[in-house]
Amino acid sequence: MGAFGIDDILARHVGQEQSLIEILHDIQLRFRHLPQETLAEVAGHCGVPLSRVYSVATFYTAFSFTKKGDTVCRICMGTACHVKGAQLIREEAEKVLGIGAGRTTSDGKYSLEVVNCVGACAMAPVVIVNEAYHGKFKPVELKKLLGRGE
Amino acid sequence: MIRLTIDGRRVESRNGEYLLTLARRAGIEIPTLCHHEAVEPAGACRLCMVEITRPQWNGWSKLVTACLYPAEEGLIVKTSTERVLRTRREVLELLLARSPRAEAVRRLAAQYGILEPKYAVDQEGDNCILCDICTRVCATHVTGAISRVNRGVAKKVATPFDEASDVCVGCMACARSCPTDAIAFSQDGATRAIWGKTFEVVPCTVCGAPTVTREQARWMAQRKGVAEEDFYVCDVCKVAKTGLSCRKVMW
Amino acid sequence: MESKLMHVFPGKCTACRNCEQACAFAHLHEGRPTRSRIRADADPQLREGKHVLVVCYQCDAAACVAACPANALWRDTETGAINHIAERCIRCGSCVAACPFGNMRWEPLAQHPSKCDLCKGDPVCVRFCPTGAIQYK
Amino acid sequence: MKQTLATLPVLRAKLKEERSKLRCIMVCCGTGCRARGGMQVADAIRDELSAAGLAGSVPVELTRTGCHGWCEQGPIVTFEPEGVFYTQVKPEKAKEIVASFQSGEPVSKLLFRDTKTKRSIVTYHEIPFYSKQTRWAMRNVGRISPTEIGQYIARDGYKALEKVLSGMTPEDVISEVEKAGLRGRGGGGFDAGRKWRSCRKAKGDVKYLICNGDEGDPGAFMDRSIMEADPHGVLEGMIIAAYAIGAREGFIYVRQEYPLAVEHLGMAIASARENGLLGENILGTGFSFDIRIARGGGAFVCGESSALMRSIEGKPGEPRAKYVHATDRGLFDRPTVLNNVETFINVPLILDRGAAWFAALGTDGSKGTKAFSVVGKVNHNGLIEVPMGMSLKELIFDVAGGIPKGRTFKAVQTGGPSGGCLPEALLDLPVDFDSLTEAGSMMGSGGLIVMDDRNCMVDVARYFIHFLVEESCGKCVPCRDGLKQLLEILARITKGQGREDDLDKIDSLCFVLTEGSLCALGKSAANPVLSTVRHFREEYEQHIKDHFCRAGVCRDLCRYEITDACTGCTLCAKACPVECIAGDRKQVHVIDQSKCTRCGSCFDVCNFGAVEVRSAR
Repeated sequence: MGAFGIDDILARHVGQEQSLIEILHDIQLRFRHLPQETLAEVAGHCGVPLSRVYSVATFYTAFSFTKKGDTVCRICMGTACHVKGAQLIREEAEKVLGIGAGRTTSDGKYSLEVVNCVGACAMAPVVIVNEAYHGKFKPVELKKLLGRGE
Repeated sequence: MIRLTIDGRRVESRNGEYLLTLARRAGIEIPTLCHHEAVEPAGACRLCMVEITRPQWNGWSKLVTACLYPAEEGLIVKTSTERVLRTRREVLELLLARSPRAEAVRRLAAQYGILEPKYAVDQEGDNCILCDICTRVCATHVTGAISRVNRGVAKKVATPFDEASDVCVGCMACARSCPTDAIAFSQDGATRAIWGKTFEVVPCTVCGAPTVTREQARWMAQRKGVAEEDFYVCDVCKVAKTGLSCRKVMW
Repeated sequence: MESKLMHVFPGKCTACRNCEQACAFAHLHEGRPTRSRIRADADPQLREGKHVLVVCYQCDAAACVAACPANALWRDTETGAINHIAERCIRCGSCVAACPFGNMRWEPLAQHPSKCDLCKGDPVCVRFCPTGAIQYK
Repeated sequence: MKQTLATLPVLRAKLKEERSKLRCIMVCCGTGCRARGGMQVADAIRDELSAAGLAGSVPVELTRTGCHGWCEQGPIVTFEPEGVFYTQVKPEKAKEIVASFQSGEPVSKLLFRDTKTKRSIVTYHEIPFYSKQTRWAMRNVGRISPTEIGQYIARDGYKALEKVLSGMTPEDVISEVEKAGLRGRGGGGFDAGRKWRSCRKAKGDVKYLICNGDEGDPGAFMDRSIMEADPHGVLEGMIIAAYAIGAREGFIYVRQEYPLAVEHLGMAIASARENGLLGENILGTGFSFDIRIARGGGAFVCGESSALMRSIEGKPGEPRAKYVHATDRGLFDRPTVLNNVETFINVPLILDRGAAWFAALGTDGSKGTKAFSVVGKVNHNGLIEVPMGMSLKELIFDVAGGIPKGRTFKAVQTGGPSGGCLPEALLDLPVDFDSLTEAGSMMGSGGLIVMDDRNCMVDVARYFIHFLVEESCGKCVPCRDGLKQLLEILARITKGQGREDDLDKIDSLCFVLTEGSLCALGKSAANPVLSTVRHFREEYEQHIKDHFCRAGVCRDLCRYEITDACTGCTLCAKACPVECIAGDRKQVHVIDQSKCTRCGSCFDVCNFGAVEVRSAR
C-alpha cells in the first residue's frame, strides 16, 4: 500500500512502461499537479528508472510539478487566434492577474496558461476558463470573466 | 552480401550494418559527436550526414545520417559533397554558438574553417551539446540515474528534480564518455562528487589507495552475485597478492 | 585451432624489466615501466632476489568480461586474448575493480582501462625477454 | 446485443424504417457550440418539447449532434428532414423554436443572413457555405448523435465493414483502396493503399494500427470535428484497415486538448464492442480487433508518426529517423500502419461505394475530397469540405465568403507550422497535395488561415518559429539550436533591430533546418520563413531598412495617427484599452503617443479610414 493515495490509479494500469503517460494523466487530474513523491511509486509500478518517469513528465506540457490554481485560465495562441490578436489578450491577462504565462498566483487562486490551439479556430480568439470556452474574445472582457473586475 | 560504394570505394556488408561503421572500416573519416559504440545510435548531432543516391534515382539524392542508415544493395554514398560539407559547416556553426568553449566542438569547427561563430553566442551556454551519450550509457549499461529532461531549447541532462539520485553509483561513465567534458565532477582521494551527490571512494584494504565507490561495488556485487569486499583492493595490491600466490605455488 | 598460451617461468626472471619497457613502449609509445601491462615486480616479500611475473591470464570465465556492463571486453578467437574495445568502453572502471589478479589497470591519463591483448598474437614482452622467462606457445 | 453478418442488415433496415418517420430537432453540442451555450439550448428545447406535449410522442426526436464545423455561427439548431437552419441560438429562444417546429413557420431573427445579399436563408441547403461543399468525409457530421450507434448504423454505418467481412480478402480491400488512390490526409499525402500493402507483407505476426488524432496544427480542427461528431465512422475505417493489414490491436492517439473527442470515441468503442463490431469475433466472422485510446500529453511533435509511437510506448515523444519504415518496424518495433482521422473516415466510403466512385472525385494526383478549416480573416470561419483541386480563390471567396470589413486579402497560410504563406498571385492554385508542395507550402492536415493587410508577414513567420521553438523536441541540433537562432533574428527584425546580413543568415538557417533535421518537424520548419521571404521579401526589407511595419503589427515599427478624415464619432476613443485617445464629439481626435500601446483597436473600429499606420520615426 503506497503512501500517496495513488494505489487505485496504479491498479487500473498494467505495470509496464507503456502505461506511464496514462498513469501520469490520472495523477495530474486528481492532484492538479504531479506530487514529487508519487513519481518513484509510478516508476516502481512500471518497472522503469525514476529518471525515465521524470523525463516523460517534463517532456509533455500536460504535466506540471506545481499545483494549478483553482481557476485555470488558458489563452489559445493558435494561428487563427494569433492573427486575431491573441497576443493582446495574453498581455491583458498577465496584467490583470499579475503573473506571467505558465504561473500560478501566490494565493493559489489563478493559473495562467497559453495553449497552442484548442481547435475552436472558428471562434477565434478563444479563452478557456477551467472547462468553459469563450470565443470571439476581447481583452476588455477579461477582468469580468476572471472576477477580478472593479 | 550487400554491396555498395562509399566515395567510389566498393564496400561489402554481411548484415546491413550502418553506413558509418562501413565507412570507418574502409578508412573513410566521417566526423561525429553523438556516436558511441556502446549504445544505440541517436542521430542527434547531425554531423555524420552523407549524401546517398542510386542510378535509378536519375540524379536525385538525399542527405541521411550515416550512423543510422543501414547498408543497402547498390547504394551510392558520398561523404564529402558540397551539400554535405555545407550542412556540416552550418551544424558546426550552431554548435559553436551553443558551446563556444567546448574543445571538441572548437577543434572540429576549425577543421571546417570556422574560427568565430557567426550566430549569437549563448553566453551562459555550457559545454553540453545534448549528444545524449551520457544518458544512453547510463540507461543502457548502468542504473539510469540521469535522463534528458524538458524539451526543445530547455532540454538538459539531469537527475530527477535535480536532486542527488538514489541510484547513481558514481561510476563516472557519464563524465568520461562525454565528448565535450560537460559533466562537472570533483575528486580528491577518498571522495568523489558528481550530479550533486558525494561518494566515498573506498580505500584499498591493503594499501589505502582509492578503489571504487561503495555504491558501485554494491551494484556490481548485486549484478554478479559476488562479495562487495572483493572490489576493495587496488590493482597494485592485487598484483602483489597474485605474485605472492604464484610464489607459493612455484617454490 | 587451439590458441597459444602465455607461459611464465619466474625462476628464469632476473627482473631486468625489459618486458615492462617493451610493453609500455609498444602500447603507449613511452618507456615507462609503471604503465606496462606485465609486471616483473620484485616481490616485496622475497629477499632472495627471486621475482614473479604477473600478466593477464585471459581467464576462461573472466571476471572483467562479466563485470563489463557495455560488452566492451571481447575474446579474440584467433589469439585467445580478451581485448578491450576502447570505442565500446563506457569507462566506468568496473573491470578494474572486478579483476581478482590486478591485471586490469586504469590508464590515468586516457581515463580508461588497459589490459594485455597479447599484441595481436606476437607479444613484445616475449620478444624482448632475454632469459626466456616469458614464452608464448 | 452482438450482431452478426446476418443480423446487422436486419437491424439497419429496422432502424432506417424507424428513423424515416422521425422529425428531428438537432442541436449542435460540439466544442464550439457548447462554448456558446449549446447544451443549455438543448435542455431548454427538451423542456419546451415536454411542455408542449411533444416529448416521447413517436415522430419527434431531439438530437445532440457533434460539431458542425461552423462554430462561429453557434449554437446551431437544425430541423431534419426539412433542413431549417438557426444560428446563434440562445436558450430563451427555445419556445419560439419549438413553435416554429410545430407550425413550419421559420423564426426570421434566428435565420442566417447572407453577408453579401443581406437576405435571410431558411435551410442550410441554400446557404453558400454549405451548398458549395461536398461533404463526404463529414457525411455524418452534424447529422447524427455521436453517442448513439443506432443513428450511425441507420445512415449506412458499418455497411462497408459488413461487405468486407462477407467475402472480401484483405488483398481485395487493399487493391480497392489502392485503386481509389486514397492519399493520407495527415500531411505528407502518402498513398494509403501502398502503406497497407507493405505492412501486410512485413514479417511478423503482431501488427499494429494507429489512428493519428493528434491534429497539432494550430488553426486546423477538422479531425476534432470528425472525432466528436462521427466517432463510429473513424472506428469503421480502422476496423477495415486492421482486417486488411492483419492487425489485432489498434490505438487512437488523441490530443488531450480535445476532451470531448476522447469522451465520444470512448463511448463509441464501448458500444461497438457491445454490438459485436469490435473486439473478439467481429460480426461472428472470427476476425478480432480491438482499439484503445491513448491521450496525448500536449506536444505538437507527437503529430509526427515516429514521435507519436514513442508516446504510445510511454516514452518522451522524440522522433526517430525513418530509414526503416514503420510498416516494417513501428510501434514496439512491430510492423505498424498509421493514418490520420480523415484518412480512416474515407475508407468505409471507398469500400461501400467503390474505388471508381471515389477516384472520380478530385484531381488526377489527389483523389476524393478534403476538409479544410478556413479561419482567420474570412467572413465564414469554419470547416469546408470540397473536392480536391478547387482553387484557393473559390474556397476563400465563394465558400468562405471572402474577406470581412472590406479589407484586402494578403496571404493564406496552409499546412500549419510546416506549410507556408501564399500570396494573392497564387490564389488560382488548385488545392491538392502536389500543387501546394510545389508552391513552397504544403497541404498539411488542411488548415487555411486567411490574412488581410492588417497582418504582418514577418510577424507571422516569427509566430510560427516561436511556436516551433516551444514545440521542438530538442533532440537534434538544427531544430533545437537553429530555430532558436532563427527566432532571435526574426524577433530582432520585428523590433526594428534588423541587420543588413540578417536575410543571409535566415537563408543559412533555413538551409540547415531543411537539410539537417532529423524529422519532418525540423525539415519543414523553415517553410513559414522561406515562403514569406519568397513572396513578401519587400516587407522584410521594409522592416530592416525603413524600420516600418505597414500592417501596424510590430509595435516598435509603427504608430497610429488620426487624420483629418476623422468625424469625431468617438468610436476609437471608446475602443482604446489604455484611454489614450482624446477629442470631443464631432472634433478630430488625437492619440497620445506616449501612452499608446499600438494595439490597433482604433484602426480596426474606425469606419472612416481616419486612422493611419505610419512609420515610428
